[in-house]
Amino acid sequence: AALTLSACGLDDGGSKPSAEGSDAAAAFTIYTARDKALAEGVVADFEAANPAYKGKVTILTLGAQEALERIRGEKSNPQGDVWWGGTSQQMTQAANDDLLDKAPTAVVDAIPAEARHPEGLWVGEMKLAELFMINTDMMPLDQAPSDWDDLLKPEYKDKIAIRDVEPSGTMRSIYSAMIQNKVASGENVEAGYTWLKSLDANTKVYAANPTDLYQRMSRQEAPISLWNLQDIMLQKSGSFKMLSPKVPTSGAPMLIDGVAKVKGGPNGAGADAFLSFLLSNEEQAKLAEKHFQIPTVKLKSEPSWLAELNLKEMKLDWNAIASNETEWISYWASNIKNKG
Amino acid sequence: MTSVVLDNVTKQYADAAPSVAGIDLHIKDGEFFTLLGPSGCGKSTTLRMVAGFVVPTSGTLRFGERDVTTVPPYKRDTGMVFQNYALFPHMDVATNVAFGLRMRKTSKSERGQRVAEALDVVGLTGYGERRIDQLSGGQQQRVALARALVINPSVLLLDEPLSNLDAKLREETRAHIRSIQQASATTSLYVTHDQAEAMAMSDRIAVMSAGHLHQVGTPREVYRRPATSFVARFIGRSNVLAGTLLGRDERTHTVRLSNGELLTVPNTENSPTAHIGVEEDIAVSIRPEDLRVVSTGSTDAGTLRGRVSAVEYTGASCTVTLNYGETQLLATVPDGPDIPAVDELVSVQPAVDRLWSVAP
Amino acid sequence: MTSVVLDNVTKQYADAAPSVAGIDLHIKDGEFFTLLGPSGCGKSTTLRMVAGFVVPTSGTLRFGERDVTTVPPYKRDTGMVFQNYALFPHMDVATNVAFGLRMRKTSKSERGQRVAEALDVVGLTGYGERRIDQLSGGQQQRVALARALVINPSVLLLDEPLSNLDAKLREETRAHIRSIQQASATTSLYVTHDQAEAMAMSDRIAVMSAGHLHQVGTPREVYRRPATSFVARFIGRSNVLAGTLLGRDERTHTVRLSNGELLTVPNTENSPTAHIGVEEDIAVSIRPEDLRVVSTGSTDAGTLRGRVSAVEYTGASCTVTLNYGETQLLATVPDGPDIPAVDELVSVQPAVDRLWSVAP
Amino acid sequence: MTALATPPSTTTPSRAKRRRGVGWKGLSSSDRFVYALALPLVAILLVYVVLPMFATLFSSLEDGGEAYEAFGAGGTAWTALLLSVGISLASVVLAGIVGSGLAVLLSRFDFPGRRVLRVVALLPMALPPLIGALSFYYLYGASGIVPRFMESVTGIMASTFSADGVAGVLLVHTMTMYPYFYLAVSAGLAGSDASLEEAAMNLGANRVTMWRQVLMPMLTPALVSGALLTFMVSMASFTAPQFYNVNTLTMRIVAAKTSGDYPLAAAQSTVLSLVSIAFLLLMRWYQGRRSTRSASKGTPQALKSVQGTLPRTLAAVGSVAVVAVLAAPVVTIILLAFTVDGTWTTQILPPQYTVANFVTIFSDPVSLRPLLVSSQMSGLAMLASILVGVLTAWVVARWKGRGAGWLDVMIMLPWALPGTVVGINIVTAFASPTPFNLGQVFVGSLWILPLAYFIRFVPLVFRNAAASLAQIDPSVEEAAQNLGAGPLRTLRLVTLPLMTRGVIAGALMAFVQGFGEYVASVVVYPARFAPLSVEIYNRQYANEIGSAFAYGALQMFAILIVLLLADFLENPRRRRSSTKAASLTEPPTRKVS
Ligand SMILES: Nc1ncnc2c1ncn2[C@@H]1O[C@H](COP(=O)(O)OP(=O)(O)OP(=O)(O)O)[C@@H](O)[C@H]1O
Ligand SMILES: Nc1ncnc2c1ncn2[C@@H]1O[C@H](COP(=O)(O)OP(=O)(O)OP(=O)(O)O)[C@@H](O)[C@H]1O
Ligand SMILES: [Mg+2]
Ligand SMILES: [Mg+2]
Repeated sequence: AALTLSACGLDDGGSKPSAEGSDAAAAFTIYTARDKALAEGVVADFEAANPAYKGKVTILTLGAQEALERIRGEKSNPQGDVWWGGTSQQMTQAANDDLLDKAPTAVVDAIPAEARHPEGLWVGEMKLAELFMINTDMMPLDQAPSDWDDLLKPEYKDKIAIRDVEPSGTMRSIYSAMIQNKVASGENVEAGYTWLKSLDANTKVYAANPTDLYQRMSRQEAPISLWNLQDIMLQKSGSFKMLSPKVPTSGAPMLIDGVAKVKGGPNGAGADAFLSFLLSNEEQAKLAEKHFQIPTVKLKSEPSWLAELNLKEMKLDWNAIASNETEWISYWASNIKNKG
Repeated sequence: MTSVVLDNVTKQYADAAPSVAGIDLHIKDGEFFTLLGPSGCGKSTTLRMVAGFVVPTSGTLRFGERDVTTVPPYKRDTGMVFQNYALFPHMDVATNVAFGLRMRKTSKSERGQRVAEALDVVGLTGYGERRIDQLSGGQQQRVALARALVINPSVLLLDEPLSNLDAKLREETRAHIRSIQQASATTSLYVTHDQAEAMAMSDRIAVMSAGHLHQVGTPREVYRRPATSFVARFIGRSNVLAGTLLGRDERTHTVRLSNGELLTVPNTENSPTAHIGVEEDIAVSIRPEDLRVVSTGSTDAGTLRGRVSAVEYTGASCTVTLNYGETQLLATVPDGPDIPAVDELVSVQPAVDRLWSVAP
Repeated sequence: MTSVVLDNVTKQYADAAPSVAGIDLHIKDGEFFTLLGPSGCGKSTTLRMVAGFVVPTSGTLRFGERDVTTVPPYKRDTGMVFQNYALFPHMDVATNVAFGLRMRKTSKSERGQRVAEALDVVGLTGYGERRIDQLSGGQQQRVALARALVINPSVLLLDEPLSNLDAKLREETRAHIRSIQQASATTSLYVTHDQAEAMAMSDRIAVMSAGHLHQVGTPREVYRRPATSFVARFIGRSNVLAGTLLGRDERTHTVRLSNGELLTVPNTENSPTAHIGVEEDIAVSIRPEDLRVVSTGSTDAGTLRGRVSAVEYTGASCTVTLNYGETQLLATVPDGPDIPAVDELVSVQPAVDRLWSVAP
Repeated sequence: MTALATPPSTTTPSRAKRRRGVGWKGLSSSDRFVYALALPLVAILLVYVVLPMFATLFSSLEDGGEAYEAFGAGGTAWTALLLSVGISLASVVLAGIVGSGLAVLLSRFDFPGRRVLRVVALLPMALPPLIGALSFYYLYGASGIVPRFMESVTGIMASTFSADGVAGVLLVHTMTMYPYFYLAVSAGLAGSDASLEEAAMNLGANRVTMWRQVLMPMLTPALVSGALLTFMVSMASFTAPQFYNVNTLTMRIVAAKTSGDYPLAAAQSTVLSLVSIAFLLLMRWYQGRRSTRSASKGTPQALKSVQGTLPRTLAAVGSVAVVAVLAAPVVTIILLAFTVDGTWTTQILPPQYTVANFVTIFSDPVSLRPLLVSSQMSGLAMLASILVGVLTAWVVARWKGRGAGWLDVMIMLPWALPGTVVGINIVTAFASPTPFNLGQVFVGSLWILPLAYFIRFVPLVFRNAAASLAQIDPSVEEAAQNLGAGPLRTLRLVTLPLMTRGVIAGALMAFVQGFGEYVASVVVYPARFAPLSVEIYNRQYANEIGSAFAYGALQMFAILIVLLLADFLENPRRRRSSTKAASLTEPPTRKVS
């Protein structure tokens, strides 16, 4: 397509790498579901570390599901190089659809096997700890539920707000984890459903999206929610000071959030360079410190905020979860949601 | 079944000259009253004020004793045939006609019967289920007529309801309208530009021009004793000759035409020229059919002489146009061997008792 | 500036009877040709086929030698006045009239001038900037006329262009149309339901009924020698009396009317009743103006006797309706003291040379 | 000589008939022009609209149609479908009442301030999708302004006043979709034949009856247009059901996709669009049953607005009230644009205000870029939509015979599908050169945005144009042709100007919708050229609610300018010549005879 569109006030519309000298690194594009500020910070660091890429990295912020669909649509003519931010389920889907390429070997090797695709088609960047989010204005932390089963107590009826489950990769994982937890402890799936049904009975509202959830919490519609640690910490240090994390005593399920190289992207070399940089120990340490991230790579020292929390991981069989999630969640959607 | 009174009614659109300028009309109960006048003189506007679509700029409108000046149209019980038909395109013919009955909550069976009758009257039996856009222009007009007639309104308003019908159908339909009107004694206000129609149907006629009333009277009055030269010219064809009033007595006027010819014109009480003084301008009107072609060479006093400029064939007779000084004279000649040819010099003699003097 | 030929042209809408059923017409170059017929007989449909909006179901249409049956309307150079005007509501009067000139790339100055002239011809000078919806019905019709005239088309098509004008304006305008047409020798096809208009303007007239042609001829032929009883009745008023042909010679027919009365009727070459044999049904036509009221009591042979059922005043004369056996007779009586009264018994005598025999 | 014609006989007139077949030659020229014009249009629609949509159908059949089993009676998909249809029908009724009522108020009653109200009435259309839903939450949600205010006044729990669940969805739908009716009905009223109203009233119909029996049926094309657009868009609506947790079919589609079941998602999308298309065909059939073309002779006189002090006062009060309700979400957005993030917790109204949100936006050097991208891209799409939409409307209206319905379905198809589905289909179709896209790769170029907007919103122009056309008497087109204007010129000089209102209404909707388009944009937009909606989403996602709302306010401001511009463009003449207030809904002239 030789068609170019010049619009006033907008410079060069093509995102394709221009045929510049081969010595200079070519431009590449990142599709990211990460917080915009965070992503821009990382890219700035990357460009500082690799001056050849200065001004050549384009960030496209969009939801993880949109990123997946975009990559899927562009399969015959990929436009992006890096997909940054998506649950392991989403990443696995993409890998199965032959949309992803192997990350640099060094990167793959640095990640523990349970936190990446077996062949390195995607790698886990961080662990999302799922725990309780409490509005401390409404409910002091000591009155908040201390473990998962406490959520079902009658005193918490209509005190819980949940980010709607079905369209959210994260929430799907948490709910599946609760069922898997029952199964692992010797009970059956039915017990898991019963547990979720009781939770539904206590749930006041399902929020449409994360922002909606924060709004409802901050506006005191409900004091308790289930959410991931990083986002809680980011809100707490941002405008929603009243929101605090609380770690369930039996532990928090840890989800993997990954990053991948798009297969056949315009500039694979740039993608490799970026992945290597992103998953480097230094950058991850920085993200951990500044952005409350729990890296998959082993850090030399745990960030101070994390140490304070005494976070305990709930051990789960994530493969079992992945293979049952669809069935469980659609059962939940049609038989449990709003029926408890 | 009510009289209609217009009291000094004026309608002025925006910044133009008034379309209707302070007219007074008293249409009697059960009367068939016609508004006649040239295109754009304000006939439709007057009718639309009676129907209630146009609110007079000033003046009052009464139905009987009831002041209806600002009563909404749907509370006036008038039946109107619109100049542009205004049929409902989303309804078929029968539903159009039945509309007014439905508004009056007539029972279904009666409705069906009355609609059938009305369609029969206008010669559209069997067209009940046609769509409006499948009708010819004249057929549409007849549907409009049926729709207004079927409701037996207390005032019937007709805006050129026959203009798209052929002569034969028009005559039939006007006879129908007239007989329906007489049977029900419905007060009717009829707008037409066709003087023959007006003459044949009306109890009384009002002649309008540029928003003003020129004359109100029975057909014969208006035709025989026009009040102004405008009326004389407008109602049928007429020869209007300008002149000066030389003198008058109780029974006659003497008029000198502009070419010096003298004419003796009958005078009556209430003559519309009573206000014209001696030596003032006056005009004399004579109908073409009252001008007899006397001979091709006669120069008798009282005859008018001119050269034939055109001969028009109209079926029953011919109309001969003579150049007479500055003006033209029309004379009707029965069809036959005596029709003068173009360019021939002929004399015509007015029937003396048919001369009539009018304001110039 | 071209002849128009319709060769066995038929138009049938969907499953109805054909609106135009195989008609042949040859309109000569420069001729003023009129289609006359009752409402719904197919006049507009014929005109619209000539204009190119309706494609004939079968048959050919030629302008001169050129087969235009399927030529698009905008390549036919016809100027048309639509029965429903079809004015462009988003343009003012002058722009409407100028439209055709703009399409012909006439220079701006010439355009302005010709538009002004055309508006003048139809008496709308000064209305150029009016919006269409601010005009009266007759004024709209005149704009439609001006719009068609101004382009000097090679074929002029007029669909009842004067139906909404008053008698006076209509006569003026028809004289205008006629003189423009004659000056430019534009072939014109005129649709009207008004026989007087057709008579006064046309070189030839075609009389249609229910999609068929009944007669094509000059106004006088059509009026005096109608081919069928339909034509006799439709063109002007006529008395058509049913009877049986008793015998014929070269110059006369002898006819026995249904009530036994015998009439001697002139016969000509090419008589439309030539195919009717002795003892077969025939009809005799006589115009009201050719029936003279002879006396209130005469019983002479050759007079017809009946009781007056209605007297209608039409200005110049009165029309008297007599009950004559099963049928009614119309007779025209000059206005005057001799007008018979309703219910009087009168005899009327036909002008013998005006009797005419027609197919029943 | 008397040319004697054969006396009429009842038998068929003549044997020697050359019957014209239905072939090309037997068509009148205007028919031929219609068919000739239809060819390129069909090609454009096929390549750019229809074929891309087939991707959905194909992927739904990937596993051999198994996915359709989900629609078995009693299944989740089946109940979701029923719910979607129910909600859509209710939305049509509610939006129809509000939109038509408002159109009548604002075009048939004359009162001070009517002009302003007309523009305000269009603002809800400008609500940015996500922010729009949020503003409803802040207004009517459990902790919204209205319920909290009611609580403080009555002491009854706020949540009893809040709109939730299906009611909430219907609230949002009504408030955001009534413009489809409002604009179409306004245009229809402007083109209606005033003498018909007079005839009805003369026959004894009071105003209400006249409306019900004459005007409403005459407005059928406008109402059908509004109903179609509303029905389809609410079938495809996602934000509102998601926000109020109503399990509609669109929710199922998203869920299916999140769980990776793409064939199921595609099957559900296909069923959804089939339902919409069925509705479309139903409406077409309904509209085709009646003629709404004025059959009057000549051009009827212009209708004046309703006079009289009482009706005018009532209308004014009513309109102000209605508009207050309609403008409330807009006001809420502006309010939030000036609110300090996180401070508004339990109060009725935000406690702290700031301009910081705007400062943040404007201190970013490229902050205006999203605004420029959105305005230019949707402007471009609007132009293309006008061209294709109007021509297609004309072809469909003048087409005799069967094909018209297909064209109609073809062009409406994208409107019947959820936005994401459309977006993904476009990406799939234009990612690499194939014969089906004429070798055009739009993915990655700036062209993809206007293309996506064009595909999604051309139905808006089409429907509105079609509604206006249905009122125009074809005889004016004939008059133009008779005067020597070829079909194209006739279209340009006569038909188009008479359709202006409908076209402007449709174009406005298309532009405004394109301006705020998110769901398809986010899957197609080229890197570096994020449209405004994506920017808003990102801010909102990053929980910078304040600056998201600030962007939203900017967007509405931009759209307001466009509305005013359109209003001006439409009546420049009136402005000079008449004292009467002129606007979007004022007839400059009557549509035809
Ligand atoms: N589109 C149509 N579909 C079906 N029938 C039609 C259509 N148009 C006209 N007709 C029928 O064809 C016949 C002839 O119509 P046409 O308009 O030619 O009549 P006309 O002679 O011009 O009558 P008028 O003097 O009333 O205008 C009528 O019976 C009419 O109902
Ligand atoms: N809405 C309007 N705005 C301005 N002028 C108008 C309006 N309606 C009518 N007029 C003018 O008022 C005058 C009278 O119009 P009206 O319709 O009453 O005429 P009419 O006597 O019925 O004529 P016709 O016989 O041609 O129908 C005309 O000059 C017309 O142009
Ligand atoms: Mg009038
Ligand atoms: Mg006709």
